[in-house]
Amino acid sequence: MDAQTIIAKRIAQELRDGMLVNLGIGIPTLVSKFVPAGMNVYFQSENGLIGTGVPPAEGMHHPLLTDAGGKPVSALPGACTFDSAMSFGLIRGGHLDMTVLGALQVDAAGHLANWMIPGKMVPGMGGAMDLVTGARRVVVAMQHTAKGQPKIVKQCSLPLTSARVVDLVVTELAVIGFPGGRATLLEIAPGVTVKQVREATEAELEVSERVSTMAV
Amino acid sequence: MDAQTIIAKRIAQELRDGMLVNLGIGIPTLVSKFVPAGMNVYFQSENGLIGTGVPPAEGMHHPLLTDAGGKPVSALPGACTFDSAMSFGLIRGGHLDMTVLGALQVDAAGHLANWMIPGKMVPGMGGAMDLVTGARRVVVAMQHTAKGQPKIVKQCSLPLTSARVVDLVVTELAVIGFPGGRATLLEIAPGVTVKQVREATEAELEVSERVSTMAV
Amino acid sequence: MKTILLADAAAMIPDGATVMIGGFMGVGTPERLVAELVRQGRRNLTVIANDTALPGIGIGKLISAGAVKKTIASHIGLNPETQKKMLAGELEVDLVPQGTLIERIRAGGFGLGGVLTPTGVGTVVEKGKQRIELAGKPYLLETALRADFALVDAFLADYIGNLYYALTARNFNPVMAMAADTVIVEAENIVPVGVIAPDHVITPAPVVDYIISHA
Amino acid sequence: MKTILLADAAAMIPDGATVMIGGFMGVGTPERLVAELVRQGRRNLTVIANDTALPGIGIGKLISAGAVKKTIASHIGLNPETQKKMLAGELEVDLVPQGTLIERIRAGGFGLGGVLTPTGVGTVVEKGKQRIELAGKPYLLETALRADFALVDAFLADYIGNLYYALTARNFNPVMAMAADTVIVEAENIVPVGVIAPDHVITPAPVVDYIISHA
Repeated sequence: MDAQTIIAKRIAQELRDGMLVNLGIGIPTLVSKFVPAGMNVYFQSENGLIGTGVPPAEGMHHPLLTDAGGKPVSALPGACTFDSAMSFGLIRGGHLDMTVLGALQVDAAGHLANWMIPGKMVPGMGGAMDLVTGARRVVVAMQHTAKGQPKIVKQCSLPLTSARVVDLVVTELAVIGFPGGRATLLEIAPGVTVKQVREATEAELEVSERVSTMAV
Repeated sequence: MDAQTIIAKRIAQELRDGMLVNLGIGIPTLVSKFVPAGMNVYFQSENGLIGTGVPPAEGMHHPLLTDAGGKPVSALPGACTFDSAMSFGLIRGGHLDMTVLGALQVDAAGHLANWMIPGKMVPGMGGAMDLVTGARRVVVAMQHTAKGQPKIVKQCSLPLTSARVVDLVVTELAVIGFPGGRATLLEIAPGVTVKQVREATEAELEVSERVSTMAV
Repeated sequence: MKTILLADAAAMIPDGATVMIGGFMGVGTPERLVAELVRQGRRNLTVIANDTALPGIGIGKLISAGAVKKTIASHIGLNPETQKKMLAGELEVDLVPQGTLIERIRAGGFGLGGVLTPTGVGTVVEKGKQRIELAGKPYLLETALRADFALVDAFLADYIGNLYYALTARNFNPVMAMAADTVIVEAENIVPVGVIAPDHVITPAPVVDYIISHA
Repeated sequence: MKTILLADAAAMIPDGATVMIGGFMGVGTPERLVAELVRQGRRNLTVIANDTALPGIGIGKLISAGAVKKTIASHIGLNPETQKKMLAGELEVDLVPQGTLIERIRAGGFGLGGVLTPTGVGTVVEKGKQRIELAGKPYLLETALRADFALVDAFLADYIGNLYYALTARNFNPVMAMAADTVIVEAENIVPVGVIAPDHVITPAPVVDYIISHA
C-alpha cells in the first residue's frame, strides 16, 4: 500500500454517519474513496456545494459544477449549492464536523502551518484559516517527512494557519494526537517501529500507553 | 380631498422610475395607489418581498404571501423574495432609495420619534430604526397635529428612531424640509395659509422664498 | 431520516430553554410545534423571534399561555397581551431593531462574534453597547445570539433535512436554522431526497436535526 | 430594460477603478467582460476577487495583460504569473482569508461597518487589526469592503435585472452584486420579466445597473 492510501484509509476511519466534512486538495481528497459502505457522509466543497460526488463520466460534466480546485464533480441526490458567505458560515459557525487538510509543518503543540513559505511560495490561505479555526475537528493528512526533513517540528518556523491546534495528524508512519497540548504517538503503521517514527520526527513525541497499529 | 389622500398624493410625486421604496403601515401604504402611470417603482416589504402588488382579489390570496403587517398581498411580475438578513441588507446597505413612514414627533432639526411612548405604548422599533438610518431618502407621512397638539415640535420628547434626520415631512397642511438642519416650509396645501401652518407647528419654521402650493 | 413525532419533538425542549422561532407576524411560524409546547405546559422559555404575532396566532399562543419568561424581539405592537404582561412585569422584553436582530442571529450561526451596525447610534438602543468609529462614522458593536433550539417552518423538507421556504414565509427561518444547538423543522411537505433541486435548497441538510413527521 | 453593449459596459470602467469580480477558479467569472477590459487596454485596476484563476482564464487574463495594480484575494496559488509579478514588485497582493473576504464584501453591501471573526487571530493576518474580546474569546475586527464596480456572472437574468446563479458558479457573485456603486452583469441567458420565480431570484433587480446584451 502506498503512503497516500495508508493515510487516506486511516482518516476514513474517523468518519461517522451524517458528518459534514471538508476535504482539501491532494491526499485529503482521496479520503472520499474509503467511506465505509452504508455510511452517509456529506462532503462540502467550500466553493459552494454540499453533496460533492466523484468526478463525472466523460461527456457528463458541467462547467458550472466544480470542486474548490475548479475540477468537475458530480452532485449526489440531496446535494445543495450556496454562495461563499453561506459556505464559510457553515465552516466558521461550527456546522462542519471535520476538515482534512495538508500541512507544511505541524509543531509539538499541534499548531499547523500550511499556507506560505515567505519569499518563496505564497499561494494565499484560501479557506484554510477559516477551516482550521472553525471546524469541530481538524485532521492533517500529510507525508511524515518532506525531502527527508521532518514536518512534525518543535516549533513552526512558517507562518501559522491558526492559533487553534489540530486534533489529529495522520501520516504513512503514524497517527499523532495532542492531548494536554503535547504531540503524542497514538498509532503506528504496520511494520513501522516507534523508533522509526521518532527518528522521522523533530518534535518530542509522547508515546501513548495504548499505542496500537493502524488498521489499514 | 381628505387628509390622508392629500399626503399620499403629494408623496407619490417624490417617486422616480426604477426606485426601490419601502412604505410603512397606515398612510404610507396609500402612496402606492398614486404611482404616476407608466412609472415602474419597486415596493419592498421588509418581511422579504420586492414587487409587492395590491391586495389580491378574494379567493386568490395565499397565506404565505403577505406584507409586513401580515396582510395578503400580490407579487407583480419580476417580484422576488428573500430572508430577513437580505431584506435589511437592502435597507441598511444604501439600496433602498426611499422609505415613507409615520411619526409621533418630528423636531426642528428633522429628528424623528416614531416607535414608543415610554410607559404607555411600547410596540418596538421593528424595522423603523434600520429604515431611517439606511434609506437614501426618508419621508415622513403624518397628520400635522394629533388631538390638536403639534407633532412638529422644538425638540422630540419621545425616544428617537435614529440620529439621522429625515429629508421631508408631508402633512395635510404642508411640505417641510430641513435644509441646513432647520425646519423649512417648502409648500402649503391648497387653501391653507402660512399662518395656519405656523399655528399648528411648535417648531420654529423657516419659510422658503419659493414656498408654493402642493400640486395635489 | 430525521423525522420525529410532534409530541416527542416538543418534549425535547425543557422548561427554561432559549428558543428561536421563525416567522413574521405569524407567517412562517411552526404553528403545530408552538401549539404542542402550550399543550405540554412549557414554562420560563426565552423566545427569540421577530415579533410576538397576535393573540391566538403563532408565538402569541405561547405568550397567552404564560410559557414565556423573556422575549428578544423587534416588535410586539400587534399583540396587546405582550404589552400588558410586559408593563405588569410578568414578561421581560428586550427590544432590538429588526435588522440588528437578524444580523445578531446570523452572527451566532455563522461563527462571528458580532457586527458593527449604524442602526441605533444616538438612540436608547446604544445603551450599554460599545461604539466604534470607522473612517469617522460611528457604529454599534452588536454581539452574536444563539439558542438551545431553533423551531423552523419550511414549505418543503426532504427526509435528510434540506429545506425550501416559500414566499414571505422565509423571513427569519433560514437564519435561525444556523444558530441553534438543535434545529427542529415543521414542514408543509416532506419529499424524497433529490426532489428539491440543489440550487433551490435554502437550508442544507446537515444543519437540521429533526423534522416533524406527518404521521 | 438594462441591457448594454459589451464594449460600452467595459468602457464605463476607467483606468484605476476598484472592481469586484465574481468567480472561483474562473468558474462564475464574467469571461467576456474580462476579455473586453483586456482588449480595451485597461490599466491600474484594483481587483477584489476570491482568486486570480489560472493564466488565460478569467481574472488570469487581466493579470497576464498587466491590467491590475493591486488585488485583494484569498488565493493566488494556481496562477504562477500572479506570484511572479508579486515577487517582482509589479503587483500588490493583499491576501485575506476566504471567509473573511466574503464577509467584508457582504458588510460593504449590507451597510455594516465590519464583522468580528475568530479567523486569523494569532496569525500574521492579525497585523494592524483591532482585537476584540467577547465572553473571553478573541476576535479580529474586519472592516467592510466596497468597489466602484461589481462584474457579476449569472446563469439567468431577466430584463429588469433579477438574477439566478447556477450550481457552484454562484460563489462570490450575489454578495458582490450588493457591494458596488455600479453593478454590471454578464448572463448566460436573458429571459422575460416574470420567468424567474420570485423564490428563485437570488439577486433582486433594483441592485443591478446593467446587463450585457447578447446582440
